[in-house]
Amino acid sequence: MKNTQGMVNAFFAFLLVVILGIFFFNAINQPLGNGLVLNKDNPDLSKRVSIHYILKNVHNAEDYLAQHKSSYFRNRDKVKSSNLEFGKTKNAESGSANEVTSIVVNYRGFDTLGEVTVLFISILGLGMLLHENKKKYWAKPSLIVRTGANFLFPFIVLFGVYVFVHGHLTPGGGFPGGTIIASAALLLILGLKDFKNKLTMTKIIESLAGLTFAGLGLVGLFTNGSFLTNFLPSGTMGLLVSSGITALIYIAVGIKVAAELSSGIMEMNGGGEE
Amino acid sequence: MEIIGIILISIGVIFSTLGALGLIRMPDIYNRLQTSTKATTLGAFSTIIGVGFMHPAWLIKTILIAFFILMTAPISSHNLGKAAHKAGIPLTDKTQIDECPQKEENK
Amino acid sequence: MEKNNWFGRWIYSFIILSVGWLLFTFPYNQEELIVGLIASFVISLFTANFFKEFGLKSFSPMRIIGLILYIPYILWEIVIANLEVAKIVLSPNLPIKPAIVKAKTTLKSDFGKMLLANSITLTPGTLTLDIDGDDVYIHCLKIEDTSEENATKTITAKFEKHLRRFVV
Amino acid sequence: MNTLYWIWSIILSISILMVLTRFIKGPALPDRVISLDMFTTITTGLLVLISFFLNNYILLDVSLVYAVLAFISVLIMARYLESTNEEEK
Repeated sequence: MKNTQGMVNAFFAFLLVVILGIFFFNAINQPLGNGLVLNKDNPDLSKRVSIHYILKNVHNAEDYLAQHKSSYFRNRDKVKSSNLEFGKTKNAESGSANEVTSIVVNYRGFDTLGEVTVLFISILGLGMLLHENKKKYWAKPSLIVRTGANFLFPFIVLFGVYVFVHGHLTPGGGFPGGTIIASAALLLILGLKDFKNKLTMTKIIESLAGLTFAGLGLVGLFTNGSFLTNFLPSGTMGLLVSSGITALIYIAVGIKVAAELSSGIMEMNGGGEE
Repeated sequence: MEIIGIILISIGVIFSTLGALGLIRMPDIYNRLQTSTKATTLGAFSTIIGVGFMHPAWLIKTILIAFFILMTAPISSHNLGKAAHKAGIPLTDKTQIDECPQKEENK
Repeated sequence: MEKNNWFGRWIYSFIILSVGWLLFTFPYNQEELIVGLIASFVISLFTANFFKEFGLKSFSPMRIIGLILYIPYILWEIVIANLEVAKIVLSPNLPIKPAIVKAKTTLKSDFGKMLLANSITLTPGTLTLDIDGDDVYIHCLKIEDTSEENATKTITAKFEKHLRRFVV
Repeated sequence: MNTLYWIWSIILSISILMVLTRFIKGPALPDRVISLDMFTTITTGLLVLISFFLNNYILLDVSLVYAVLAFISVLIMARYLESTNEEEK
C-alpha cells in the first residue's frame, strides 16, 4: 500500500515539473521585440501599461497631455512648475504638504495595502505559534505605577491619534501613530493588576479598518476607473482637511496598525488563555 | 524674554551636568537615584521651558513636553528603586536604618 | 465618598481629552477643533473607565485653583532641594547620612497618594520606595532623626497641606 | 548666540559621556538601567535645544515621541527586574 502511495506522489511531482518546464520553455522561446516599442521621437504614451498609474490623480498633467500629447517629453523643461505655498496653494496635484505621504499613500497606495497585509499575516502567524502560550508572570504593580498608567493611557492614545491624523502635514503618519498606540497598550499590560487580553475586540477593529482601506480603493475604481484614485477634491495645501483620500487612508492605516501590534503584544503576554 | 530663556537653559544644562557627576560619585544605587534622575529631570524641564521662552510661538508645545517629563520621571525612578530593593541590592555602610520590609514573607 | 457613575467619568474624560487636543495643536482653527472633538469623543468612549476617581465634581473651582497654586509651589520646592543636593555632590567628602524611614499619610484616594509619592520622589533627597496602605517608605539622602513622627512631620505633612485642597 | 549654543551642547554631550561611563562600569543591572534613564532624559532636552537652533517645529513632535517611548522602555526594564527576582523563589 505504502509503495503505491509513494508512486502516486512521485508521479504528481513529475507532472508538476513537466508543467513548470513547459512554462519555462514558452517564456524562453518568446520572440524578442514583440512587446511594446516606443518611438523615441514621438512616444505614444497611451500604449504603456503604467499610463494609468502615471496619470492617476494628476489632473494638471492630464490636461496638459490632452493638449500636447505627442511632445510631452520633449517639452518637459518648458512645463512651468507652479510655486507651492503652504496654506495658500489650492487644488495641487496631491494636496498633502508632506511629500513622503503623498508618495507612500497616493502614488503608491497599492504598496501600502500590501505592507499592511504583510503585517497582518505575520501577526496571524505569531498568534498561531503562541496560541498555547502560558500567561506571563508579572509582579504585582505598586499603587503608583498602577495609578500612573491609568492616568497616562488616554493621553498617549490621544497623542497617537494626533500623529496619524496629521500624517499628511507633519512627519509621522499611520505606522508611527499605530506604534505609539500599541506602546500605550504595553503600558496597560505593565501597569494593571489584572489585565485581560481583549483579542477579539482588536481583531474586529482591525478588520473594519482594513475594509475601509479596500472600500476607499473600490470607490475610486468605480468612479474614476483606477484602484485607489483620489475622488475627493485635494483642497488647500497645509490645512487639516485637504489632500482628499490620503488623509482618510492614513487614518485607516493607523487604526489597523495599532490594532495589529496591540494584538501581537497581547499574544506575547499569553493570549491563549482567557 | 530672551534673557529669561538664556538663564533657564543655562540652569538646565548646569543641573544636568551635576546630576551626571552625582551618578559617578555616589556609593550605592539608592543614592545614585536620589541625586541623578531628579537633577536631570529638573535639567531637562528648565531647558525645554527655556526654549519655549526664547521662541514664544512654541511655548504651549514645550510646556506639554516638560510636563510629560515631570509626570513620568518619578514613576520610572520609583519603580527602579523598588526593583532594586526587592532584588536585595545592599545599601552602603553609612546607612542608619532600613524600615522597609522585604515583601516576600507576606505572600 | 460616593462612587462616580459612568456618565460623570465619561464627561470628565471627554473634556480633559479635548483640552489635551487643543494643547497639541496650539495655533488651532475650526477644522482642528471639529476633528479633535470627534477624536476625543471616540477615545473617551473607550477610556472612560480609566479615570476611576474623577467625575463632575472634579471641576469645582476651588479644586482647579488649588491645582494651579500647587504647580509653582512644587517647582520651587524642587529647585531648593536641587540646590541642597548640588552642595552635597560638589563637596569633596560626601556628607551623606542615608536611611529608609517610614511615614504616615492621611490621604485616602489612589490619585492623591500617587501625587504625594511623585512629589516626594521629585524633590531630590527623598525617594518613595513603596506605599502600603497608609505607610509610605522613603529613602532619605540625609536625615538626622529617623523616627516615624519626625519623618511624617518633615516630609509628608508639608505636601499634604497643599495637596488636600484638590484631592481627597 | 551661536557660541552659547555650542557651549550648551558641548556641556550636555560631556554629561552624556559621564552617564555612559557609569553604564560601562556599573556593578549591577539596576545601575545600568538608571544610567539609561538619565541618558534618555538628557537626550530629550538636547533634542529640543537642537530643534530650536535648526528652527524646525517638527522636531518637537519627534522629541515628544522619544519621551513617550523612553518612559515605556525604562518602565519595562524596571518591571522585568522586579518580576524575575520573584520568580526564582
